[in-house]
Amino acid sequence: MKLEMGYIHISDIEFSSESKIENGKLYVSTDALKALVLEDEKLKDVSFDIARPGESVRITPVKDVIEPRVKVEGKGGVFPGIISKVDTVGSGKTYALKGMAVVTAGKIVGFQEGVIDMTGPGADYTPFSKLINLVMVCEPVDEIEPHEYEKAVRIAGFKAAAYIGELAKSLTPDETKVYETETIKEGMAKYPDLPRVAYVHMLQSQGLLHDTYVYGVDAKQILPTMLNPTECMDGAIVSGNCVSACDKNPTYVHQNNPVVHDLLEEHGKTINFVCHIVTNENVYLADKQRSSDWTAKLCKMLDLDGVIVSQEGFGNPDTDLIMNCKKIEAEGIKTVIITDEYAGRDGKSQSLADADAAADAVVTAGNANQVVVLPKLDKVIGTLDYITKIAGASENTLREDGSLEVEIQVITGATNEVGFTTLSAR
Amino acid sequence: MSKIKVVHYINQFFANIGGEEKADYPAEKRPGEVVGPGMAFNAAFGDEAEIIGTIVCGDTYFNENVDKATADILEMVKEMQPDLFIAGPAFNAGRYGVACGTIASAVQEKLGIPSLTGMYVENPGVDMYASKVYMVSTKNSAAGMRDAVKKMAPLALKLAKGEAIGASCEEGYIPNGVRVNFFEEERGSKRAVDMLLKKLAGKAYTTEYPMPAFDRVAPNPAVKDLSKAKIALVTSGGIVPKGNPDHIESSSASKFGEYDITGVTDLTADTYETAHGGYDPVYANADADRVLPVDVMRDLEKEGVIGELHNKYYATVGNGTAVASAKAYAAEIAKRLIADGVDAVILTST
Amino acid sequence: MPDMVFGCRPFIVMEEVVRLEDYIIVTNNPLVRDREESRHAVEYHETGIREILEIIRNKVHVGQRLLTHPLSGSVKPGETPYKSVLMTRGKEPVDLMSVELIQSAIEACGKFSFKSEEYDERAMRDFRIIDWTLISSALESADSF
Amino acid sequence: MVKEIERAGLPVVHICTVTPISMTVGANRIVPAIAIPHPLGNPALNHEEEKKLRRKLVEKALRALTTEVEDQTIFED
Repeated sequence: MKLEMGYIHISDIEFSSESKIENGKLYVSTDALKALVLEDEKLKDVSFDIARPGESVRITPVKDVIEPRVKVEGKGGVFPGIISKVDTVGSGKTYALKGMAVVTAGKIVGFQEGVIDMTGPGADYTPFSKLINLVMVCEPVDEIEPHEYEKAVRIAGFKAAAYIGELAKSLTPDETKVYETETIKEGMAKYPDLPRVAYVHMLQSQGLLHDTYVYGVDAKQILPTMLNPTECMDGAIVSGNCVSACDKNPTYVHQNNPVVHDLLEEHGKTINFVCHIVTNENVYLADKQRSSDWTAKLCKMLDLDGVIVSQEGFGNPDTDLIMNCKKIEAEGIKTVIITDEYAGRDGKSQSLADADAAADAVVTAGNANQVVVLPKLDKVIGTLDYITKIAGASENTLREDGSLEVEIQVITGATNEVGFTTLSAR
Repeated sequence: MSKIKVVHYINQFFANIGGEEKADYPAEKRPGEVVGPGMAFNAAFGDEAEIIGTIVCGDTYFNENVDKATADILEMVKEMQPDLFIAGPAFNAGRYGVACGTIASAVQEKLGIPSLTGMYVENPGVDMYASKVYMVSTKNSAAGMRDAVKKMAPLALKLAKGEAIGASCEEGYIPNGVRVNFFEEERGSKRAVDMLLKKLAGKAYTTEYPMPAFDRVAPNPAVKDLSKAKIALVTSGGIVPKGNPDHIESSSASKFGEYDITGVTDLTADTYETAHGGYDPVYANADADRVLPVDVMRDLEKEGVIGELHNKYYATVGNGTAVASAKAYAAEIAKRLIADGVDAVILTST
Repeated sequence: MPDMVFGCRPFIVMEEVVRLEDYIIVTNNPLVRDREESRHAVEYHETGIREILEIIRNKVHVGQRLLTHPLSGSVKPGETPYKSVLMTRGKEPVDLMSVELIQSAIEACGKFSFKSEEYDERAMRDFRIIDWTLISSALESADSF
Repeated sequence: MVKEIERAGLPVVHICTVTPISMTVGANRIVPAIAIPHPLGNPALNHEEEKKLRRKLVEKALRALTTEVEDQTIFED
């Protein structure tokens, strides 16, 4: 399968009467966007804001971060099974707006975390401080249940991102990159001497605020399955997850999955990147057992030599991670896992909830309990309610000078477990 | 600003006194002297710090007189009032490494003076002290002196100034069980791909999070004649005399209990209970024999099936106790059991 | 538990999934009690997060087996005051995996410092809902055949 | 703990309910117990029966101590 990605660099965003992209600048009509978002009767109002790198702005609580993309050639549309009809994506041509994102924010539940600081020490920990963010804060109608609100905001974000992506459809990309992978047989013939490698991608799948969708299917209902590496680039996997800010994968991370991209870089050179396997992280233990059996089985059926396994979220996914690792290693397939740690504020606690000697090659995205002081910023988009009161709290979370003492677990993407950032620990 | 004052500890070999034949050299204070590797440290410190005195001690002397040597050296350090204490580096010299670890952690703990040592990662001193005092990883012989000083001097200065210490791989110290965040050059996914390529090629790679290690110990020979054997009871189920006289904590306990059961033939609800917070205490509190079978052992002793039930039993709280301290308790318990002539142990766990 | 080197263990295969009626829900979440007790066996305890985990542990220690992960969800223990698990009703030989999972869940309580007394009623309600949806997702799996 | 005592040269028998944990901690002679909160008892029995049960377990442990083993061994019966 072959996908040509065209990258259009966005240098700034401005509100305007007409939506368009000109000379790398995105003009957004908030009226048009608002009308689109409020098509959903569960939403009462929406407000828009722009946060640029370096500005004294804090966005919280963040729900999702999405990169606007548009399908230019080939089957299907972006976010298949969600806002485009179900069709296999990942081939043809897709444009992405680089350097920006749509950020959805809003207090879906009373305890939501998720901070993006555009400047200061907090900005170092979130990858999204480097983007120009179009932030939408959605307000629900009264008496709405959290799961309805979550769904409305989730869909609103995708619609907005698709709307903006559509503006780029007739543009000429600043940069083009072609990604191509082979079928099983072709790949074996073409790269007979290269080790066969796959990516086992664990998706959070446990209920409200903890779900991920694959082609619109709730991931807790899937059996582990295979994707072409390019499918995620068209939004085949999206986030419905907004708990555990530091180590959940926003949709942006699924679209730009770094393991997929870094394996594609090596494809045909040092490895044969065979496929992208998705599996879930369910609450029910028999599901964990079955899913890890299946990933190991798929890896074996594909005659793999090596696998990278990534995790999402805190606690019980450690069990899935270790089960996957152990069972895949038991098939004689070399495994590297990516995780993050909860080693306590002092760094002295047991980092993972599970462990095994088979996990002898671990990449860590750092200790999520590490404390950081976030200075007071000039502007807050959203609300500081929860962060100042409770999350990772201590006596002096909100300090006298207005700064916040928090654990980095409240920062969106700080310890991302698909290896999206450079933070680590020893 | 005045220079940071440093006291340096070395063995007889590095003090040019002699090799193994001089290893019984007792601890000696040399105020104002800079000896052997101290010269290299002084050069590396530049204007920031200087060695104000050196303590020399033979390795055999130190290890055969640990308590006295430690006390004497602590006194010497105290008199010189340094801001920083450096021991070694000891490279792969086992007894020197143990001495450096012992004295550096003692100075830090007892005198509150920041301390640093350095040694080869396989030196037995590492296992014993890496979690207690910063220890720079050195090469396995004195040929690595220049490299060792290059890593130790800047870390020593940071410690003396009370600056934040980075992750082990940044600062060059041996991992001490404390996880520290830092930013890598490459993102995690790229590091994972690189690690996988190495693993696939059978090349060496370093995991970023080592799983807790576990080793095995070969079984000891069986007891030949039970009827002459002295058997001891040990439990990780936290059985203590009623009222928990030693105040053993219910989890992450900072001590173990040693209790005399001379004349005790049965544990009852009135006399014994559990201090363990990791399981439902109802059953053990009603009858602690359910965890520590003293009643049955007394019967077997009386019937001559076993020679003797040891008159002391040992109790720990398995729950949440750090592996390192659990190991230390167990080693101490084993030492006492052997000293008391015990032949075999029944260990019960909850 | 003996003072083990955490986690490095031989793997234990979970037994066949139990049928409906064979499990109970143990919870300190009144919403789970109210919503589920007409359909399922519910053992409700009005108590804190650590205490409910200890109650679950004591059941595991005498041979009941966990059917759901006690660290369900990414809401941290202590952050959420509620926890519900599914476990077998009957007693079997003590299950290693259950022992380890519940132990590490209890230990995880100590890693976090939340001030749950400052929650407003809205947050409490949402925690109850989240815990309920987590256990519902497991009930769906448990009852699906 | 069991490993450290064995390391010091004393034969140890580990009475433990979850034998895989006992294997993990490195015990060489292992006797399976009744339940975690009452490894050597069963509150469902009367005192006399319970003591008999305990004696059987302890005798099994003593038999383990008098048996030469080369590797980790679980003494089932």
